Amino acid sequence: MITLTELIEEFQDVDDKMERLEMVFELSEEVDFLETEHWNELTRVRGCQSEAHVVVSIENDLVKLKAGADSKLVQGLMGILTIALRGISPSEAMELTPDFASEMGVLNSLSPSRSNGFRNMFDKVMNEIQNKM
Amino acid sequence: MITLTELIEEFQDVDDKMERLEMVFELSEEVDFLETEHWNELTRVRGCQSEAHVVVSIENDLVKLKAGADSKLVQGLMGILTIALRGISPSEAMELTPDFASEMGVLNSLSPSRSNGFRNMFDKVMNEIQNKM
Amino acid sequence: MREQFPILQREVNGYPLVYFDNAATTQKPQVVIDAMNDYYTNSNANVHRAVHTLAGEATDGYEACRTTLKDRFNAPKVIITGGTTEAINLVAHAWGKANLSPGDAVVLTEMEHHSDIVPWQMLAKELDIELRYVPVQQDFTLDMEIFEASLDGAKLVCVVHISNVLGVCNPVDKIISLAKQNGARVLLDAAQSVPHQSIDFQKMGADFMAFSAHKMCGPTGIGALLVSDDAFEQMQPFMGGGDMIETVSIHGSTYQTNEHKFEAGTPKIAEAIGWNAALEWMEQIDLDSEHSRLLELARWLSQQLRDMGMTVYGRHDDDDAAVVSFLHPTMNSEDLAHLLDARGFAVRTGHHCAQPLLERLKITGTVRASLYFYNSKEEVENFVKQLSDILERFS
Amino acid sequence: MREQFPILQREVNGYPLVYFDNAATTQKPQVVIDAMNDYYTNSNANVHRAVHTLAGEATDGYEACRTTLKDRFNAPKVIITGGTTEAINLVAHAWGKANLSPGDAVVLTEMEHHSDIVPWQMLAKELDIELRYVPVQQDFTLDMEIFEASLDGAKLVCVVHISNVLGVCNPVDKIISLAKQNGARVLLDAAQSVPHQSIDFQKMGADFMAFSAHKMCGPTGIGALLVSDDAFEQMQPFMGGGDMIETVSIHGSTYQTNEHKFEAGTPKIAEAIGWNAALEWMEQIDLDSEHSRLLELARWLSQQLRDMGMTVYGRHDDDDAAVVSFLHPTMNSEDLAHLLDARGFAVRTGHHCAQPLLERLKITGTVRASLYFYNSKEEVENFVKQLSDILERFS
Ligand SMILES: Cc1ncc(COP(=O)(O)O)c(C=O)c1O
Ligand SMILES: Cc1ncc(COP(=O)(O)O)c(C=O)c1O
Repeated sequence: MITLTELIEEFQDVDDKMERLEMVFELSEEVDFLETEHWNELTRVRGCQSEAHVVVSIENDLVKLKAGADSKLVQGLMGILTIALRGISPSEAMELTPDFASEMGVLNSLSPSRSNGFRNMFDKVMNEIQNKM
Repeated sequence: MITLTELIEEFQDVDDKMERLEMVFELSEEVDFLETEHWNELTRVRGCQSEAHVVVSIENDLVKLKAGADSKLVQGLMGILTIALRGISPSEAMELTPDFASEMGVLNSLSPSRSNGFRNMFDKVMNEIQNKM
Repeated sequence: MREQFPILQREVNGYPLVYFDNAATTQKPQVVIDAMNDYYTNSNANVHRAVHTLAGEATDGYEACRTTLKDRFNAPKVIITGGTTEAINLVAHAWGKANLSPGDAVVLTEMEHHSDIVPWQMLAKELDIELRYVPVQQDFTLDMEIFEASLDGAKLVCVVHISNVLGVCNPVDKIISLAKQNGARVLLDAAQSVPHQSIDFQKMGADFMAFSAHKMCGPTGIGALLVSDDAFEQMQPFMGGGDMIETVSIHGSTYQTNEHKFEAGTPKIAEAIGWNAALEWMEQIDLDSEHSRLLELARWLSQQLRDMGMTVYGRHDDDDAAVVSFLHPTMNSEDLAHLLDARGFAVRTGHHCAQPLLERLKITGTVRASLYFYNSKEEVENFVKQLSDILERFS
Repeated sequence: MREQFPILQREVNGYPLVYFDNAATTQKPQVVIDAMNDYYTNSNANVHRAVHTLAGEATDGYEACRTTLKDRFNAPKVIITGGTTEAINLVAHAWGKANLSPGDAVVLTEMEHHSDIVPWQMLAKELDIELRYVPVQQDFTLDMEIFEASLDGAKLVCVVHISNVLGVCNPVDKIISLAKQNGARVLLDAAQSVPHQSIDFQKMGADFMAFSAHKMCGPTGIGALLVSDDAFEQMQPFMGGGDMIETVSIHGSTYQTNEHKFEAGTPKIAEAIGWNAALEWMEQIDLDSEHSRLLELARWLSQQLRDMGMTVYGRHDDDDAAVVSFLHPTMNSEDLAHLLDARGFAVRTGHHCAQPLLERLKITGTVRASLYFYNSKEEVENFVKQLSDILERFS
């Protein structure tokens, strides 16, 4: 399975914005999809232009993310976060910063409101991990 | 006595703004001064930054202007108007336009608010002449 | 014409910028940028009540904008505001509070921009007045029967001239004459019409007309409210401060009687000078022929979009504006806009500040392409081509 | 420094411009003009809620101004307004209406600018609240005893930080702590202090602080209101429209919870970008040493004026600003200003939007020379020289 570091490199190799967006689109497949019937006020990520929902759980000291959005790009960002959190413990997760998204050139290639959405998603996920530790 | 045409030429010969202002200052002497005890709401020229008052009368079919201001420059403008109206009949007066002031470069050398003041003064005088005809 | 707009030289994500977000704001010709530059470089000063040369030049420049607006729109009174939104709020506060009483009705339409809804909702709460919304029909037009019926007891009708979502031009002559027959005043939100049409304000007969400079080649931060003489007489001061007063003492104040009464504080000087340059620049545009050209493009674009399976929200009748709102059956609008941006196209998505209209249309947003003078046939054709590429690749 | 201000190259009536009207508005360094130019030339778009690249750049640029203001003034909330006047009116409407009841008192001072008087007079009429004016004493300072006494039952204290007529800096730390002890909120009119001092808003402890960009090297048409967190919580929306809402339906609307709640409509985008450039430019200025330098010049100028027989209104204490208001015993102020203008000097005359203060001083106006960063010792010396020439020639 691809690691975050590899993913960052892959993105950095791509110049064309549409190709980068295509890669984000594809990463939406990485998400453990949160079915829309589970979307509610508690799962909602605020500050996104479109609907975006996440649920965080901790199983066997591993972070598990379920997420879904009506935008494929947002869901792709969730996919990146899924990869970033894959196979790591809550305490390791707490060391993550949202910088990897800008290192990947993903935030640059998305609008500020979308980046804020990503930031809010990241913060919400981190908060929930902390609450559950 | 100096005529309006001569006055216009005199002003046009002068480049330095301060000299032109000095000439306006001196023309304040031409005014038949309206004593301050006669200043009231009816005599007031609106739109001037400082107090400016005029009274118009018609004697022997000649326009007579009495005026006063607490600014010497404004009173100088009144002096110019006095010269413009000197020895002419009400109906001749009605043919005057305020253009002579810009021809003299007086309005250019004064602020727009002051020019409006001149315009208001001119209009007030013309109105009163008309009312008295 | 295009070469007069320096931003059109720009590339976005490696592609030439194609700016189709004109209903949100338009680009500025070089003369407008230069006029503001020149002001700050040569004449910057505070206006009114000053003697020195710069202040005189600044005052002349500021007031010239008002004069140009008066001439262009044949308007008795022109109050300079921060934009359409502030202009409408000014009507609500300065006219509404002084002239509306509990139980009075204000007629709005479902087609209004939020800026022509929220001020009235706030006023309705404060004054206990009734708001009546004229519905939008299936064919994207106002229900004129309900409009007529809603006039009974109405004191004010607030209506958008051209919808920023649909491009639909409302029958304002009819609306105004019906309103007048019923003794109601009319506020026209002309934010989207003024950039495209010449309007004779007095002939049209509205009492208030609001619009923004930034949607008609002018700078941000400025707009205007045109007011009829008798409506102006009914307006009470809104914001207090410098420039709007005649005298101030600790026992009370008296106000200016002209438009300055509603322009408290240091005004938008550079903005007025920039806007004046924009208005003068627009004089050379043949608005009628530009209207036809852009409308043709909008019709062609709409047809292409429909052929691609999109739903288009609008009808593009002869008076309508070249605004094309559409939705793809499955693809998320913002995803689509991001992909278009990757090819240099600027379009807008979302609710366009017109949620009641979208609610009526049973949607939450659209993708909107809106055209202006500098947009070309080639750009529109290229848009269609890129869009179908994107759809092939991503949907 | 002077070469960074292009307007200083200009001649007025054949003489080099000497700009001494800085309390009215300041000149702009080239970087500020360039920033706005660059925005209109490369990034112009409407902000918020948009996906395309230009809109992203415009949003970043606009919000960067807010961030810079927050950092510079250590302010929890920064609402972008059209200027000081609009900021104060915003407090009156958004906070005042929601938090003041009939019989409540608002404390003002006789030193206030009309912008900090008229909004309260209008509110007092509407809400039936009491206004208490703290008098100005012979020595040009506030009567602090009366101030203390007036706090009983006061809900709000509105005070000018530095007088635009006198240059006097009020003891705001003391004013704020006394007000707080009495449970009153404090609004500081900082239009004249912010251009000259660094201020830590939270440390100082005021609830509201208003100022304008154009008086601190920034563009016209923009200013800010700084607000403490808990005062912010008490504010209700003022103007309604786009950008300030969360949702709108015909049944009612919900509002944003951050500063956008008070920024209805398309904001002042180019202006914010220009202001941000001005704020960044000011970072390199050593405000303390500039303050001392200008104050020295003001003291010297005042002494010269007195020696010429003028009356100077001001005291130029250590914290005061370099504002020199004066009157000639016989010569009309506007005449004097016209004559000075003939030699290139821009000074202001009139009531400086502070009629209650002038009434207390028993005058109707002054001639005012106010200095800023780019003014030099030579300019001030030359001013004195020309002034005495004028007096010899004309009085
Ligand atoms: C002390 C003071 N308060 C308020 C204002 C009003 O500022 P603005 O006209 O920029 O709204 C000014 C400037 O004119 C001022 O000097
Ligand atoms: C129809 C309509 N009304 C009002 C507005 C508000 O204009 P502004 O944001 O310039 O105040 C807009 C633009 O956003 C509009 O399209």
